Amino acid sequence: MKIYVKYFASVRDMMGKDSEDLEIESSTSANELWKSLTVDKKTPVRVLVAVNHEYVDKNFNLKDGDEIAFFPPVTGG
Amino acid sequence: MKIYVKYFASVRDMMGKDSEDLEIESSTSANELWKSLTVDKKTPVRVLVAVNHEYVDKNFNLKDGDEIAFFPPVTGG
Amino acid sequence: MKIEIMNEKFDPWEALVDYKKNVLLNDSRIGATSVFVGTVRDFNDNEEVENMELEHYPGMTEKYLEDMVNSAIKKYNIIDGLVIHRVGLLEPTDPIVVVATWSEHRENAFNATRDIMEALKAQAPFWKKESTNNGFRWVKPSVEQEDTANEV
Amino acid sequence: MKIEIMNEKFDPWEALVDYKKNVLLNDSRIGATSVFVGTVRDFNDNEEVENMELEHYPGMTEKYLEDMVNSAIKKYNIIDGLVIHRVGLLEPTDPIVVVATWSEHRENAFNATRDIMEALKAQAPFWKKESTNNGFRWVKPSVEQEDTANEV
Repeated sequence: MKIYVKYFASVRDMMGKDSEDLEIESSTSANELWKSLTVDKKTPVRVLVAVNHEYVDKNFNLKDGDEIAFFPPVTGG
Repeated sequence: MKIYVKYFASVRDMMGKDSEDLEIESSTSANELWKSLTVDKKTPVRVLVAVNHEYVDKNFNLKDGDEIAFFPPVTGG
Repeated sequence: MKIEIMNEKFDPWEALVDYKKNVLLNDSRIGATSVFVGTVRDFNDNEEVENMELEHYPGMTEKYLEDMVNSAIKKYNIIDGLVIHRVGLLEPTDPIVVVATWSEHRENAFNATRDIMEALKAQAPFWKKESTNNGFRWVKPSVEQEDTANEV
Repeated sequence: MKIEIMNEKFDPWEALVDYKKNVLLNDSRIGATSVFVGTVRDFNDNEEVENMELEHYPGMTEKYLEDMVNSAIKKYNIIDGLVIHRVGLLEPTDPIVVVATWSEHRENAFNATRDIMEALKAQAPFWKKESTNNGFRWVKPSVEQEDTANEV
């Protein structure tokens, strides 16, 4: 299935890109995806995940067409 | 001794004047003064007292030249 | 600090912007501004309010407002504070009061503005008289004034 | 309600006055307005800040801000609310955010504006990057984010 991945702020810096479209196996979880994308990287302790503009649990199972985003803790205001 | 008395809001309405200068005996307390000023009046339950622009206890003893004010609970803001 | 009692209708936002521009200039320590504006409503205690008269105790009112802002400045490490309060004849939608504080961090500005408003409601000598269809009435205090030490 | 992400410098007070005049008109139920404005300081974590870049997650940020204002409207019986937040390149003294709520009574307006700011700091997807003498750095979150359920 196809998903859209977005990276923001320090996570984007680490990944070296701001987005990518990926083909992945169905019912991959957010956490499994993150591990596979960063298998060769030293990752920051705290990375948040949102799917379709909503925070989700790391065990959230992705569906075809989902937009998933990884980013550090927020610092607005 | 001479003192200056001020009345505000509903207390002024009740007293029928906004201020008066009075000759009183020394070491009269705020409360004694109020009782003597309203001896023939039905007074509201809650009347606050300030001397020289500062809230005081009802037993505060007046000095020559003091400005004393009587008024209802405040309703600003 | 600015403490002002206004006898004429005023624009709280304009007053704020003027003070910030002319007195605080571009103080770059400021990270947070907290502002409260109170306005006359057309309805109070189940009656329609046509207009309102506000009076104060000249001298005492200013002194207390100044003390309240100074307390907040000390307690919350505030950079500066402003209070402007109307007196005279007011109509619905007219501004009654603006309280503003400026600080480095938001927590302090929020707390300071709120404390000043609470102290103002509880202690600053202002009195409201409302005109309704049924004539006028002195407004009853909304803030519980537990401390009865100052009552005769 | 107004939620806006601005890429250009804006005047929070002008935006407020415009919204009040053009959308809330002279709503005479309004008794209380509570406003918070956050501005860029020239100093953070013991270092001088030259400027700051703010980015957000288009779509998700607006959705969360709208949800936050709607929650506050329901919880505190708020008449209306507004949030404007800057993104892009900001300099010290530039406004970052304005949050405003209008209500009948002051308690509700104070609580609503504060809740919205706290929710915004904790959840709205914005990120700050500061430029200092020592290069740039991503700002660390100041709000404790206890809930780690959304971490991978």
